[in-house]
Amino acid sequence: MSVLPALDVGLALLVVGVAAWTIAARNLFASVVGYVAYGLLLALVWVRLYAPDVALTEAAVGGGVTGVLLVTAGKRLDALASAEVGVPPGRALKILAGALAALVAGALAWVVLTLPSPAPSLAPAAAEAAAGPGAGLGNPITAVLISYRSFDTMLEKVVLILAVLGVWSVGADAAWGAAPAPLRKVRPDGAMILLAQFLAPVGLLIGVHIFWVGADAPGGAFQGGALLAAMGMVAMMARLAEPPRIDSRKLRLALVAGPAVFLIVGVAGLALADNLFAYPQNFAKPLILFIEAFMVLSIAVALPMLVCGPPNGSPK
Amino acid sequence: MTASPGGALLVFAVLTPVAGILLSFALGGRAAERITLALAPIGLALAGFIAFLVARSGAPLVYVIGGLPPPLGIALRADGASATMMVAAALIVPAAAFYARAKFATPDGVAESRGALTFWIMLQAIWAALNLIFLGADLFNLYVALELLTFAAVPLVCIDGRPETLAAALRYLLFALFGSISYLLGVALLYGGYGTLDIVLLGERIAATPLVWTAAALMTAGLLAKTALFPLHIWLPPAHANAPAAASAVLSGLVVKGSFFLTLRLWFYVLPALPMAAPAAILGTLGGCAALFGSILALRQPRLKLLVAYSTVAQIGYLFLVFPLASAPAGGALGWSGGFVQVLAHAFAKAAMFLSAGVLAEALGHDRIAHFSGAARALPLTFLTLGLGGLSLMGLPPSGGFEAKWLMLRACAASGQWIWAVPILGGGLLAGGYVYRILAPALADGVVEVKARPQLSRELVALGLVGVALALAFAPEGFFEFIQIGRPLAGGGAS
Amino acid sequence: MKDVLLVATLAAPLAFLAACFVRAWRPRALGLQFLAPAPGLAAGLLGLSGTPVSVSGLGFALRLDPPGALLLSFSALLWIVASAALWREKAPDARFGVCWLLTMIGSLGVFVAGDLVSFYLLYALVSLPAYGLFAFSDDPEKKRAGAVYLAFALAGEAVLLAAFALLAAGAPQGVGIAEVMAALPASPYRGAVLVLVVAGFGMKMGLVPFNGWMPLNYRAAPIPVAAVLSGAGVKAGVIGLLRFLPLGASMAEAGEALAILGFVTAFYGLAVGLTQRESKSILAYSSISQMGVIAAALGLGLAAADSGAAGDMAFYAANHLLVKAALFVTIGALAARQPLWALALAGALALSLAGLPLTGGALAKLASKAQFDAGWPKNLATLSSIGSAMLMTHFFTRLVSGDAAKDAATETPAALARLWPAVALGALLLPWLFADNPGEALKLDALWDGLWPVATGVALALVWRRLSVPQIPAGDSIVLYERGFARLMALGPAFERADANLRQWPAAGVSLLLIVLALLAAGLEQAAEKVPFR
Amino acid sequence: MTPPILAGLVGAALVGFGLYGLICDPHPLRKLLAFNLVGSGVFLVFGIVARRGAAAGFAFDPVPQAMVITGIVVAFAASALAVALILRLAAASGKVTLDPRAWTKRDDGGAR
Amino acid sequence: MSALIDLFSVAAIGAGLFFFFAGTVGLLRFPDSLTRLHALSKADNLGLGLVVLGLIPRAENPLAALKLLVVWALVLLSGASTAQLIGRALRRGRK
Repeated sequence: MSVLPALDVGLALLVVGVAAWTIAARNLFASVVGYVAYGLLLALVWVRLYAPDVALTEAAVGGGVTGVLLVTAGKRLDALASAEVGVPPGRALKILAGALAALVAGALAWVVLTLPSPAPSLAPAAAEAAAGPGAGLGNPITAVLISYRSFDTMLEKVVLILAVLGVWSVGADAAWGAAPAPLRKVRPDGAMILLAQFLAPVGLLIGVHIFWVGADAPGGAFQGGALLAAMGMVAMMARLAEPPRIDSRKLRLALVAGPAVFLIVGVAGLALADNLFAYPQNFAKPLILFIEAFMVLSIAVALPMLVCGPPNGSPK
Repeated sequence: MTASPGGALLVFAVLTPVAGILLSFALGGRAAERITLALAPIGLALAGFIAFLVARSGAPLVYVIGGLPPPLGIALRADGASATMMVAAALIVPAAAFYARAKFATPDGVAESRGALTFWIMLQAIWAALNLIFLGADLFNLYVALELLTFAAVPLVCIDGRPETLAAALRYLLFALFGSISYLLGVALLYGGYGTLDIVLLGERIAATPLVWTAAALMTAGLLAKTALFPLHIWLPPAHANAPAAASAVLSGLVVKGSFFLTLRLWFYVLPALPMAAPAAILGTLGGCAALFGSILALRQPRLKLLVAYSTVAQIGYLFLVFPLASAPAGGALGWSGGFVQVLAHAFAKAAMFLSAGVLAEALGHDRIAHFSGAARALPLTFLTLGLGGLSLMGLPPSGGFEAKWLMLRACAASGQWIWAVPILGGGLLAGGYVYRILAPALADGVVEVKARPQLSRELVALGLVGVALALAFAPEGFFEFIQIGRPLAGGGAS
Repeated sequence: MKDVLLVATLAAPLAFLAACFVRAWRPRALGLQFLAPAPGLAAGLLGLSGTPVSVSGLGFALRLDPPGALLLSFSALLWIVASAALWREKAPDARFGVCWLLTMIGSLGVFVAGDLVSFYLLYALVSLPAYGLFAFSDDPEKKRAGAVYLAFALAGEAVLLAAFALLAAGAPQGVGIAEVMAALPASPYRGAVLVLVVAGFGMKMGLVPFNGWMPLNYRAAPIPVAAVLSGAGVKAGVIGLLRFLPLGASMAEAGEALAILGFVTAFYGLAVGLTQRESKSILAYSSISQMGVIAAALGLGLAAADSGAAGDMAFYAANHLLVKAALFVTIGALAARQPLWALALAGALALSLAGLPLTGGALAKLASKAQFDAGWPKNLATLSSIGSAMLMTHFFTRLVSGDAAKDAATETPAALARLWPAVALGALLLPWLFADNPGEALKLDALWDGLWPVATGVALALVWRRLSVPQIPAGDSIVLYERGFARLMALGPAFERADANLRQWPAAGVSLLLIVLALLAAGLEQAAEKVPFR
Repeated sequence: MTPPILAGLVGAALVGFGLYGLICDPHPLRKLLAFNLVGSGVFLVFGIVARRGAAAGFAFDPVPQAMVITGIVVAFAASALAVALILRLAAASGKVTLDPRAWTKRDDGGAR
Repeated sequence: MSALIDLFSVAAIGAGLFFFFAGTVGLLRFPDSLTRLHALSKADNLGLGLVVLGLIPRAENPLAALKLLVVWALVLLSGASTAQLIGRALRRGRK
């Protein structure tokens, strides 16, 4: 199979080319579109790096949700046609910046190419731990995320909540409590509605599937949640669903459910397994699935709320 | 690595404010304020108890999360330095919270308001993030903590929604992201080189290779961007000067210290094997320039809050002198102590000064220094606080600022690094200049119109904070031994 | 007993200060302030003889030795008189009162500070709060004087901090003044310490070229404030030199350099003082000149490894303390009425500074004899006596001519004016009680030695009156400094522009990358250096 | 060329392009795009490290991959916050420039 | 049998690739957006269908084959809908 290396090189060139286009494009919207394409291509690179979990995440978030976020932002900015932008730096500064960026990139490339061999790895340790603390999980990444480095994962969900609150906080005082503006201003037409009606249920199913198999196969809470979030956004774009009011108790509970359950189970670990964020040997897998279920919920709600933006309109 | 008795407290020090955030967010409205205020004594008790345990055992306190030791798992570790910083945070954050009660109360008649909910939750988030930064022993975990800190700090800057503050917040966010991605790149390289991100393990394994140098350069630069060390102070003055006073106090007093603390961790704990003379000289030079440049600009600001913000730029500069001073073979312990006393003295003095600036702006309806004539008679307590804070900034006794300068100068002398005495002394003189600019007109004979009498309790909160900054001058010998607990021996020796 | 009094020296004024912060107690605390220096006076009197006493605690150490005790007693006395007179009628002003007490604490404290940190703290107290005694005002002249004063005070603090850090670095065993001074002769930083110490305390004493703030300060200050600052305040610089010059160690070149600096200051002060018209300015320049004499004597003592110079100069300074304070009061007391006896008393007081026989000044002159024993120092010292007599006669004639100080009468408390004869007599006679061997001064040759320079000076001064010499602006070199400072301030906008440019996003981004690359290059360079050795 | 090496070069190139865009492009939204480019370059470095760490029956080292997933979430959250700020800034002032001089012309000493 | 299946696969995938190629040529060569859209959506839907058809016999189990079909169906759905949306947007833009 000598095609594969050639394909790899082609893919690499394509990714770099699209990235360069994203930076060089004259027009804001063109560069946003370039970035969305870039996100999808990058997912392929991740597949080639034997990272299906990351590929899933990158496709869903890098290409999908971020794409919607940026396209929406680009459109809303265009609507404010008068938005004045600062002046670009002069030619000398550009050349200097380019040279320095190239130097840093060169240094990085050199270091990456001369990484030590044999490479240090925690894979053996993870394999060993899979019998213990990671009990019953066939997907080592899920084990890392929910068990070995659970503290990171929980805090990252808190970051997500802070980001949601941060996004809400830039809204107007008078609008507090209201729902964010819908993703599309105009009522969509048949095609969009049809797409949403077909795609959303299927996507929902796939999202839950990805979460469910995540314990043993590529997939997991984040990937599943991101897919669900994307489906929710498709529905919103078709105006089949509207963003909820931000003071809705259900919304708030859904957002905190993931980290809160994680935290409670983690603290309970002190009683059940003698250690904070440890799981009792026999219940590890069900407990992990339990936590992940709530994480899926929180992620699936948080991502669309981040895209929707601050509350808009009147609170009553 | 095994857990020490009482180590679970470390996790609770982080989890308590995290639980506060989640509860506040779920319950909304007035609950957020009540929860934050209720957290204050708990947080202080936790920090105090952790400090007590560290002092009693004379060794760092360690907890392994989930019972799975590094490299696969994550540990938390409290040494003298982290315990000290935690106590400082546990004093300043509640003080800011108490001060902010009037401004960020949820108004009557609404269940929840934008400013109040944001402020109270973000304040708790800053606390959680800082505690994690002080305790974290895993570089990626610390990355998450840094991001938590940034995400909490940015909305506080633009909480009043004026376009200037939005621009300041945006600039802060983008530059901070620039910094965090640089840091993260370094983390990736270190993992690629050593297969672990645990600070202790890395400290044992690392050797001076190009990979390590690259990682160190990237991580350091990223952290400097977040600390706003000159010439990366692009975001600090507008952000700190435009945020509400209580937020500015926390941002200037504590938040920039978070990334500074990580820079210290990086060089003295992760990279002790690297010969440090050259990078320390670079950091010291930047710090020295910051001390002089920031002070000169502070001399020229028309508004009190901008002046105080530029003074932060200058004072951050002093902090970085700790790198050449504490890594020197002679006088390293003096330099380390001096650096920490400077961190603490500035944290308390600057928080107090921002709170006072807030009181003053509300009382006078403006904070233009040119119109201060006679203000000290109208607001004696506030100007007393500003004056005492200024005393510490100038490095005059009796104040923590003096203690810091005294230790640092002795470290300069002991290690023969005279050059660092120039910014230390010159910056002090310039600080004298800008403090004079505030106080001299205020103490003159003019008459100002007071629009609203300040609340005594708020003035006393600020005065209390500045009192701590002064009390540092009387720190007993044991305190200096305490902040040395768990400090690896000076950088550069091993290779 | 002595140690209790030693602590009380600081504790008593501190207690008054604390009382000022309670609104209800404030008027009484301010009114009874004259009691605050009393323990200091007692401690000073008891400490005049016997071995030094030390007390330490809370990280501070206090120590009293005979030279310090002499200055302490005279300072305390001055503070008692000034406070008693001042607060009898002055309306309680919290700003002023607090600054007064803080200055008092510092002024008394520097004489008893036993370690570097305490000394530094108390020295800062005697320097900085004094700003509030004359400069809390919108009056441009006072604001200028205040700013100049503060600039010199802060610069002095910075220089001293560096000096003290070096002293501490040379003495690993502790930061007690006795310890660091014992270690100084062997310290590698000896030379640097000496330069910094002279520069730092020189700023307080008004040694050339740091002399310009003094005339501005005394002109702006009301009479009682000028009295305590010129009397007690400036002596903080003297005690600093006494404490921190390694007088027992032989350092010939350094000592001679200091002596030359001292004489330059002495004659410079006389020369500029003679061109002044305003009586407060004349007194300021006289102070500058006298401090020059002290510095010169200490320099010669240093060169000769004469540790006795400390005691001698303490006495010289103590005499100056009383006389100069009394002279300031004289300006106020004689502004309204000038009876003949008062003029005689004032004349004697003025000429005491030149060493007029039978006055305290004669004793002071005698005390400096050991240093100015022979050769050029002796001639220069005599010359400076003549000059002093000239200057003081000039002062006296300005005083008598009445247009000396317009508001001198109003700013002198009536009680102080009434008390003036006692003050003046005290200043003339008190030194006799404290001199080692007053009999020496009554010998015939001593009397003659004292008399002829004074007479010559008076005669020259009368000639000088006929000449019309252009006036040098008060503060002389300050005018130049201010011009330089203004030029520095003009750089401000350039810094602002630089800041605005640096805070442009592209500049900041480029800086970030430059920092990355600089750190990387620094590291790799070090790595490259290491390779051959591995 | 094996995928890790190739990906390393791609990652470095992405970081380079991203840094340039982050510095030179005046529009904050495009700075955000550039930030995301740098971010994905950094994640690729993690990916290479993970791939090189293949051992013990795993085709990759799971720890760095898990970190990438966490990192992507954080980067997305940051992007969302930045977009919200940009939009609000544009709506409130009609400007989206980051130039400090655009915001300091008016002297405001008003109370906060 | 297996040779036959291989032949079928090669033929179907080859035909699919041809349609992809044709669609891409259309995308590059056609004069305006509507015609480009026409070329792209038709060719891609058919091309992908043929590729999926060629891969189905090679699937390990029926579930995998089903997945392939679902993939095709989803692409059909989204391709058709987006083509519609773009078309309408273009028409609105022309007005």
